[in-house]
Amino acid sequence: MKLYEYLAKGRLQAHGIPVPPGKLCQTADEVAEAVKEISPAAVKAQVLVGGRGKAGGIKFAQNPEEGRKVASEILGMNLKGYTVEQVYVEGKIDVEREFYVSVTVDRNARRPLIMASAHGGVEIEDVEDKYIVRRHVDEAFGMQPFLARDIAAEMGLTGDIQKQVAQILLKLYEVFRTEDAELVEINPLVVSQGKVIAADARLNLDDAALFRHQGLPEVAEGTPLEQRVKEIGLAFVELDGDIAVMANGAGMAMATLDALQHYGGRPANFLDAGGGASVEPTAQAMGVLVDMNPKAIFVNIFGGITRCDDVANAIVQVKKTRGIPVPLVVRLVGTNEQEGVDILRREGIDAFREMSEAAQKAVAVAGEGR
Amino acid sequence: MKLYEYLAKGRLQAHGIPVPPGKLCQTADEVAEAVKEISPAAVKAQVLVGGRGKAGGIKFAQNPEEGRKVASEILGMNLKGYTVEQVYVEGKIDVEREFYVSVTVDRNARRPLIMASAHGGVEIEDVEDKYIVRRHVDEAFGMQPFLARDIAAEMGLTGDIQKQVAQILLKLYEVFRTEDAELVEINPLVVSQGKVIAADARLNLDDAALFRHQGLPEVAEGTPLEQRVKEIGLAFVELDGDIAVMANGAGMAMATLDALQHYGGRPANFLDAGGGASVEPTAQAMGVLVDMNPKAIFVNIFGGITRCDDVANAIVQVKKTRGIPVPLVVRLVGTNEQEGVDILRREGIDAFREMSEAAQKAVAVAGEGR
Amino acid sequence: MAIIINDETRVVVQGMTGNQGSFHTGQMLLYGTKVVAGTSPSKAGQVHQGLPVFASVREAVVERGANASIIFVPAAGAKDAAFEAIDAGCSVVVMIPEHVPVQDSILIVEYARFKGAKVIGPNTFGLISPGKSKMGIMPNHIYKPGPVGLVARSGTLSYEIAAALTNAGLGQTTAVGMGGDPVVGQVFNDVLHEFERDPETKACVLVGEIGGSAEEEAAEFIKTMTKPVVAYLAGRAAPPGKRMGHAGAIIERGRGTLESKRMALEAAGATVVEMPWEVASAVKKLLG
Amino acid sequence: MAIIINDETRVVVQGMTGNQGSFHTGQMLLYGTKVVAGTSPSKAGQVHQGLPVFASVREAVVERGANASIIFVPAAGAKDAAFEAIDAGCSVVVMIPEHVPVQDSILIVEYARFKGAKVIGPNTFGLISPGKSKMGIMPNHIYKPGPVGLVARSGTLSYEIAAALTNAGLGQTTAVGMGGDPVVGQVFNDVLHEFERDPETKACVLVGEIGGSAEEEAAEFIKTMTKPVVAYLAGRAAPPGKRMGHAGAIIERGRGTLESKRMALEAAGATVVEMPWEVASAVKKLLG
Repeated sequence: MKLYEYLAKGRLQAHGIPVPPGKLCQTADEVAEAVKEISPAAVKAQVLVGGRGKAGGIKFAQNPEEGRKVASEILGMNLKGYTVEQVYVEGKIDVEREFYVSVTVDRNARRPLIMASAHGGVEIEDVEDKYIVRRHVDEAFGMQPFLARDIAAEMGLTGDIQKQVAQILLKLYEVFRTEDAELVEINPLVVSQGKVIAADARLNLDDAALFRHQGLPEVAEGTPLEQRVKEIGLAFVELDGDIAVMANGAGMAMATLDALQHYGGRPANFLDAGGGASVEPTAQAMGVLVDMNPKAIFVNIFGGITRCDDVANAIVQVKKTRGIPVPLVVRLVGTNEQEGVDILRREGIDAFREMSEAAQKAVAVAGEGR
Repeated sequence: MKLYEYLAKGRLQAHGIPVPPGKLCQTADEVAEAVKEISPAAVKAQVLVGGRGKAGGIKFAQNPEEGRKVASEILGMNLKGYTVEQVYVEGKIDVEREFYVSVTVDRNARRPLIMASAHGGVEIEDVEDKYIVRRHVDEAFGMQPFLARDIAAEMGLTGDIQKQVAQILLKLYEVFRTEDAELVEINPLVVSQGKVIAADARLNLDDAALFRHQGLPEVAEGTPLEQRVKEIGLAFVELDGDIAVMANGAGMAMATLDALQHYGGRPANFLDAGGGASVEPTAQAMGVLVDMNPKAIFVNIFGGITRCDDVANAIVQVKKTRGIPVPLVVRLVGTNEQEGVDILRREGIDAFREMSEAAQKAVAVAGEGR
Repeated sequence: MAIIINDETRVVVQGMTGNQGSFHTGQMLLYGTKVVAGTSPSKAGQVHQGLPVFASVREAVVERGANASIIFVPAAGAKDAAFEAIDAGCSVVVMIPEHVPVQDSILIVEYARFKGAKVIGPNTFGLISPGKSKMGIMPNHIYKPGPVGLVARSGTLSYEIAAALTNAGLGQTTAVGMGGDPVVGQVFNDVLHEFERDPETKACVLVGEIGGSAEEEAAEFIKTMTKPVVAYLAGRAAPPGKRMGHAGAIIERGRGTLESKRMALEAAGATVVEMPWEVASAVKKLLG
Repeated sequence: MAIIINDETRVVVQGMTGNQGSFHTGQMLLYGTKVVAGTSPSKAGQVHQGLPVFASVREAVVERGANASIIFVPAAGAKDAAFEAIDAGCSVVVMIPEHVPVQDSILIVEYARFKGAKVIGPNTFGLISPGKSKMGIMPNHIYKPGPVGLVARSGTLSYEIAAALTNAGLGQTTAVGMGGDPVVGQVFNDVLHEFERDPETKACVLVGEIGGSAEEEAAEFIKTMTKPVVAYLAGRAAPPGKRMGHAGAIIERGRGTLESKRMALEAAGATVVEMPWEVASAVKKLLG
């Protein structure tokens, strides 16, 4: 789960990392009120997209009137697909230097990775490799002060700024650990009047660990349809094609998309119906596919733990209760294959054995419907 | 540093371990007041010795009058050499079962060791080995819930009591770690009306780690003389013999005591004058030895980092400023040996080269003085 | 021969009395796996699936000689379960649960390294040495003994490929599920090392997907391998920034793309096929 | 030959610019130790004792090929210093400071094991392979090369014995200070293992003391040794419950007594002498 900037900064501050004073506001009046105390202020759209500044989501205000004005411009605006409902009014800071610091998980090393650079303020991908310091941490033993010192020194920092950055690195790692983060990033970490302070922050929490962190406000991610399928408990990603897809297993679902593309089709979605899903969730997932109003639906099942007869019954249930008004291609092999095939055949649905043939067929029928 | 019972229990409670309600009192009036709220109460002498109960240091009170009475009996009493200055008034608990749990450092395994037994209430040394559960913890990874469960089960506990003890074990380890303890022990850990609760507790902190734990009240340990030498910064232990001893290095000091004993002498103290002590502290230490009014003083120096001339000068300084009114035997070899020997000789003091001869001589002159 | 598990593997099932644990214990027993005990702190002392239920893995090790564990407990308890198994001396720990917090996985993997144990997963379908032992949730009937070593991130996709191999007469020495999470105990690299050393394995199949760079890392080792490797990679149709079901299957900041993996593997001498149904014939061709 | 350190040991001194660090760096250089650099975060870039001062051990390893570290920083910073040295790849870390918190020592020893480094101490006088390398604070003149391996808990007492050996014509392969703390990196056992493997060591001297049971543990190994061992144990006059200078030298709860150590060592075949001045002649007798 990605946290809004104001929440991320709140967590950093709780761990002792300096951040500018700020206040969350929902209305232009609240912003005007906030700017009375915080001035000059930056008024920042709270949406989970990068590049807010360039897109007009960050504006400045010297006084309450200006605050009201820029707030009314930002609140309600559409920023890369998201409607701005909240702004964060934050003390504008004089920036002398901009650094980059982050902690994330290095999948290969299977350890936390600290990245830092004295060239901050741009996306880290755009920083030359030689300007990035990368160091791992042994998680059981934790981050040690020497490592923070080392990193700050390797960034090329000296004196008091080096010390402040080293302190912040220690605390940043603490945030990473105690908040169960996948990523915590301060970019830019700025020097302002001799003090090092977090001007922007990203904090992505590990969804799998949210049970340890109660009381966080829900942040809705994904399209409305993605949010709906998430509630069923299945993995679903909306794509821009026209063939709706269901498969069992994440790898199998990806391979199914690949197969459609291979034959010239365009998948409308990724849907992992689960490694051993039973009739009810499978039927619900089928319902979502129908709602997408695709040119065709392609169901690709290798029955291992998943039983082919369960899948067949789910399809039949959807067909009978609400209808499947688009061409349906089913590939069904594995556990209880014959039972499944028979169930479908009674409803006039033919099932394929070979994934390749089925994918070709799905592309063909979608083409007819175009 | 050993903590008084009331302090130890305060730390346990801060980590979530149940303890009886209690109040620290200095006067009989305070005790009477406390017993109004806590009744029936145990009034417990706060001294750092075991076996308080048998020695009359723990008494019970049903009402304020009884509280006043037993308090006036305990306060001021001498308990194994310590004067009781404070008592802890604590809710008396009905004891159904008594367990033992502790965390300490296993020097050989170089890891924390958890010991637990369902046979508590007596010193753990008196419990048969087969009734003691011993398990180590990998400190970097910390104590895991399964281990607490395992230990509680191996203690022979079941059901809710097992669960409560497992919880307490997890918290006990937390106390051990966060308080930098050498030993944390609950004995007895009792079952009272279905609840598991710490009836007595020991918490010995690591002196070397006290810099991480500011604000703890000073607990004076050792004899007055030991406390005085501790302030000079030297290691000193009072013994019951009559030959005062100074040597450099802890092992050397021990060996010196052994040598005296070997020849039939009785050392009056252990004193490590340090591996590289200079004139001033050495002179101070000599002063302490003189104050002990022994039958003889034996100085045994192998000069490595320690310089023999420094030691000789320290001896001469004490001799000149305050006098050394008892026989003095010096063994002096190593760095700047000749200079040291010459300095002493000018003051009429002969120095030995061989430790064995010097020890024999010290025993002999002490015998003459008897 | 086989890798990691064989007919001397004695399995304790952590969380045996739950639905999933219970069902798959039955399946493993049917397959012939030497399941020797289960654990459940609340059902200790009972008998389940004809096996003793202990309160702890330690007891299963002491009483029944267990040397490997398979974990079916909920994700929140997975770390404790894995530590328990490793601490008790299990040399192989298979972690079926998905949604294990990634920082728990990091600590599990570090502890396993510290203690010299092998962790498979989490979020794995397990592993199987056909005809010898199965520790996992894969269907029993699709594997048979033979010369192919199979390692995959994903379950069903690997079943598809295993079944195709079997149908083509190509049995397997061992099929290993690496797991779909960003941090797992055994990566392609580790498993390929074992296959390279295993005298019965004649060819390897690697089933990868987008995300991370375990495939690129594997390519480094494949360069030095004497045995042929066929790879299939899923996710070429996946857009960047979207998690494709697995927590680990995501192209982020331009890393973890299929193209980078394909190029690395081909440069290392592996045969990379376009579609899953092309794997079996590619293996057949390489084995001659 | 020698154990742990030799003339290929390249030493970085952590805390070189402090009083103690500075003095002993000079002494080590005088002895011929290949000291290659020092560290001090606040004096990086300076030259001290003719050596470069770096901000980090890492730099000393990269720039000057350091492979061992000796630590002279205050006790409160000892853990960080030790972790830094181990992390930077030093395979030998000598910890001079006393009063290191015992839980820091536990973590240091655990980290060293994790990374395959050897920690000597804390609260040690260091170690010396006479004629080759000295990492420690012992006087330079009392050792000479020869066939005796010496391992001791305590500094001055071991100097006394080393000097007596040298005077008796018995030089040393290596003399190792185990350290006087309850938890130290290398115990008698570890060091005796190395002496047993070292072809030039013909006899071992163990200088122990009351407290703990490292001597008893060593006895278990001595049983299997081919080389003779002479032991002297300090503390027979020490009463229970009192710390004799060293944090580790205490008889507590009836454990760590001299008698238990003597009996264990004698049962293992070691020659246990009564007084320190008897060591040299006992060794001489055993070497024939």
